[in-house]
Amino acid sequence: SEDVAEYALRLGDDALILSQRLGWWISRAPELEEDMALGNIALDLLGHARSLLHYAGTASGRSEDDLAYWRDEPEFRCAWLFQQPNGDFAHTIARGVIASAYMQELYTALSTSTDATLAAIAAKAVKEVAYHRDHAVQWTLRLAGGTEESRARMLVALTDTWPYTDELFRDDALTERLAGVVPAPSSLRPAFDEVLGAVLAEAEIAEADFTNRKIGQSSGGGRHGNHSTHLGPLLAEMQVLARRHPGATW
Amino acid sequence: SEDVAEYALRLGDDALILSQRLGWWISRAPELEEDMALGNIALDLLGHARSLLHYAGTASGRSEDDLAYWRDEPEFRCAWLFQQPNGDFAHTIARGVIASAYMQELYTALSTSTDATLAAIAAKAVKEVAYHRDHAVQWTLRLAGGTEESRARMLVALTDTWPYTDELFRDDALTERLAGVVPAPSSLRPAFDEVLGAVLAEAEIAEADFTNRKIGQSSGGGRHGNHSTHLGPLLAEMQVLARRHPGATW
Amino acid sequence: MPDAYRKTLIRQISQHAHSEIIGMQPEGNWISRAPSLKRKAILMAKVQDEAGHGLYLYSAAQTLGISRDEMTEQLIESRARYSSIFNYPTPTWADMGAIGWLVDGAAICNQVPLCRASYGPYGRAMVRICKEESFHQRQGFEILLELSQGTPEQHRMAQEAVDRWYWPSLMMFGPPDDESPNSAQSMAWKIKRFSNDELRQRFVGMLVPQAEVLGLTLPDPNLRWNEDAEQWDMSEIDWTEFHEVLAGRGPANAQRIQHRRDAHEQGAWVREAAAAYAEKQAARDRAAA
Amino acid sequence: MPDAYRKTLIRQISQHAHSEIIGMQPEGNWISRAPSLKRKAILMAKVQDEAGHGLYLYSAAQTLGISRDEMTEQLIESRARYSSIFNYPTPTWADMGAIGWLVDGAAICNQVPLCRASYGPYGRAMVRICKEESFHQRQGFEILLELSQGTPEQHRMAQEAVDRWYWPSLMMFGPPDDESPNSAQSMAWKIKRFSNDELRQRFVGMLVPQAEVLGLTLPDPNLRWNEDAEQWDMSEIDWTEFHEVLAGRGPANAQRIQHRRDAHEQGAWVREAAAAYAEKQAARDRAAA
Repeated sequence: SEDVAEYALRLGDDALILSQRLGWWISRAPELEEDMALGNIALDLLGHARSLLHYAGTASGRSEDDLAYWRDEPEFRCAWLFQQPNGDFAHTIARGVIASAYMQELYTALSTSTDATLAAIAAKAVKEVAYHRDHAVQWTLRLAGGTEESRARMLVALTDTWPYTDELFRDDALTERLAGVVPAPSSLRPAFDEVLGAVLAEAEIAEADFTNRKIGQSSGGGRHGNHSTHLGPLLAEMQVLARRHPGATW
Repeated sequence: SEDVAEYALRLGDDALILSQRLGWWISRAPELEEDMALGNIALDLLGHARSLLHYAGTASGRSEDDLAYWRDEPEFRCAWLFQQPNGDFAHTIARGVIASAYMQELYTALSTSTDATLAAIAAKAVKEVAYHRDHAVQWTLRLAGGTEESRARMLVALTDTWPYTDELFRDDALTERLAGVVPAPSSLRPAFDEVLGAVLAEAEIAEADFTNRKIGQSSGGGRHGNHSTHLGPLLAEMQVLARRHPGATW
Repeated sequence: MPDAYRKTLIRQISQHAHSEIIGMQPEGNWISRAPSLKRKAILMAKVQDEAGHGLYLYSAAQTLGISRDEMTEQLIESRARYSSIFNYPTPTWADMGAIGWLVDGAAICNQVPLCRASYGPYGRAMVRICKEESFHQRQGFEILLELSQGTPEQHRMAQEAVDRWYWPSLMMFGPPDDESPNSAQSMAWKIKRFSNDELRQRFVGMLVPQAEVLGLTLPDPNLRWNEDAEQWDMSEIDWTEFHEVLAGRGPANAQRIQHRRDAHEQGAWVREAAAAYAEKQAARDRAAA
Repeated sequence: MPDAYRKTLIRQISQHAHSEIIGMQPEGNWISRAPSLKRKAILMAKVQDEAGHGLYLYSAAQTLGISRDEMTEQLIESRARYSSIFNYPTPTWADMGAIGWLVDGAAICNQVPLCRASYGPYGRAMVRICKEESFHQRQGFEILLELSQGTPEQHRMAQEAVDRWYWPSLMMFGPPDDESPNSAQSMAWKIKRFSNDELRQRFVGMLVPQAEVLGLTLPDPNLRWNEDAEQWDMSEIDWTEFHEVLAGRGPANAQRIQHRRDAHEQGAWVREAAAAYAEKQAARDRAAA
């Protein structure tokens, strides 16, 4: 249905944009092992994006590439979290731990969807996302428990990234119409909170360490095409070559 | 003539690309005074670029915007120096001191060109470039003579930037055909060396502090359309909006 | 100068300064992508002017006994306010027009009376700022006019930007008079000379004929001149979103502060170098004397 | 193991490792702009493989008594060499094809004999690497084929990339045999089993029929099979540029080292954090034991 397509687009865009961000690290990571690890995660996410975009485009006869390269910014459906810049390694990890803990709950729930295609994509993705989450959790612990500098950076990174959490768990008309087919985003929150709470507890980080009383959760808007200022330049770079050669195949 | 147009294109592209780089600093500079100073320099350079591109396009009936927005990467004629990323503030200053010392000699010589338009553009630009050079020189001295950290950063920045110096002073078929109309790039070198030498002496920087025996001067290639890997993404962002609306006016 | 008056002035001036500085971001975002070199130059100059306004205003506040560092700390630690309007993103180029026309327009209506503010240094800063702001507003109008008369896609872009910014710009005048205690106090001290609602009426009165020239619609179906009341009737403002943004839950609150903090912190070594160098030079001069 | 042999091995293996690591950059440059998601995935995997090759090779060198840190320092301080071919920029997408087809192709010709190198750990690393490289070469070939059969603009892009990379790839086999002292020594030690010129001939012999399938021209008008000499006649290689690049004056030498150094230095705090954390964990485990 059109609703399922729109839903797949949201998930596909989340994965695509995060993959695009992570790809930057390849050749720039703090150690070779991380060039490989972040590259692996980027590749997995790109794989998810391709499956989801392929599915999203089926109804309207658009290919994954039509969707990735030929939509303008307001037609993208990714949440703000995934658009956030890489920042330093701590920012990438903070974004990663929130993103992967969310995706883990999402794909777990979705793997029993009554929509067979979504269920199959989710069942495959959930195994990979488990590795992403483990990677981000391990680094969260290392940075929080490493040096004074790394702990300070990790807290700044969490402070900067945390405001984009709520948007992931907001129900809206679309997810309500799809009730029974896809999990309500809000229903994923308790498990997410539990997992993240355990990680933060182990890292000896209290919520007050990274929440700013004056800055709450961003209202975001990505699900409806209202994006952060970071998305535009990312798309300009991602789409430039494809758009210079309309109709070409590669 | 076509040769003069090509020459104006080189100079225009140098100014345009450096302006595009510097514009990034506005809202990100180390202090408000620098948001304004770097913004001023970016604006001046953009002014030079517009005059030069306007002139370059006259013969072929192309506007400054046709040239800025609708040429692909290999059609740009900027030297590699101007394409270098902003890096930290020290890199911006290192690039700035080399660029402005070069432009100062160039525009001084060009202001007596037999080509009245080039002479007029250069005569106006040279006054502004004198300010750019002064700005970069002052910061070179401050960073080199400031703290241990700032001196170390300034030396790294010079090391990274220096290899793009020679390209500015290379004669080629075009500048030889234009002998008598424009200065031979190589003829600008002695005065440049003298100025830069004096700055480095005052900053107590020896050539060995920032030259790497194993890494010589880059062969570059910008004057003939062979660019550094930094130019592509810069153009993608700069041109994205204009290209999405072919034929539109703004 | 009574202490409460001084504090209110500092609060108001530094808040205004912060707004100029944070206000550089939503427009700065489009410098690299401006669609023509002429527009790029105009936009660059505008954002640079905002840095200048921030500087004047910080200086005016400094005359009241607060340092720029202190004010900067307050800003990046979210202890100081700035105009909430800058917590909205600028997704399209047309926002450059809408910000100029609507946001700068509203700012001018708010600020022109301040040029006669009772505290001299503030008043003088405001005279200069207002001159430049009205120039900016005209540029915003021109951007929208060009778009509105351009391709259908450009026209749509312009209308959507106006739809996005109209209500937030009306909210810039603050809550209705009957809910605005600070404002009443400021009027009593003559820091402020017109009420929120008076200024809002004046602003709408200015927009209506300009929108007609632009060929764009103001997104309020109930907007009309009421001959009897001699004022503009309009739909009731929905303050829910405004309060969300004020409470830090706007789309870009976190980003604005992060951006400013990053610039400040990443520039720390540069400021330290400049200070150390100046110190050494001074020592050398003293030794030579 | 004789010290001279050990040193030569370390030099050769670490140089190869550095080449893999630096070689990530020219292709990494196009990950963000790959023109289809499929190509993006293939390219990402390829560049990631190169990181993996670098890791195996560093490990092989470590067995000879040099640390990875030491090798990294040598690289970023320009005290170690890497394959000069990576000092050329990659201005177009077609370079992704030409690098795969020509550069990886030449690398394979150079490396296949190394799989039987007399030093075991190096030989075993090479077996794995060669398998992946020939996969990469086929992918490069496919990119060029797609472009060559695509739009006229794509075809031109492919031809230009082949023109750019053909001669540098031939230079990858090193100077002619009569000018290559290191090479003779390596052959004597059986680290190397074929001469530079032998490998170059073999490579050209592989390219000629493939170029025909691609519908692209190798940029050497004098290239033809000489029945009598049983070898390929070709134009003389112009080594001037090669020597310039070797001497550090290639287009991107400075950029390659800067990029690697930046990644290394900006990652220092992360590596320190990981080490400190591991140390704390170990201490905790010891205390608990």
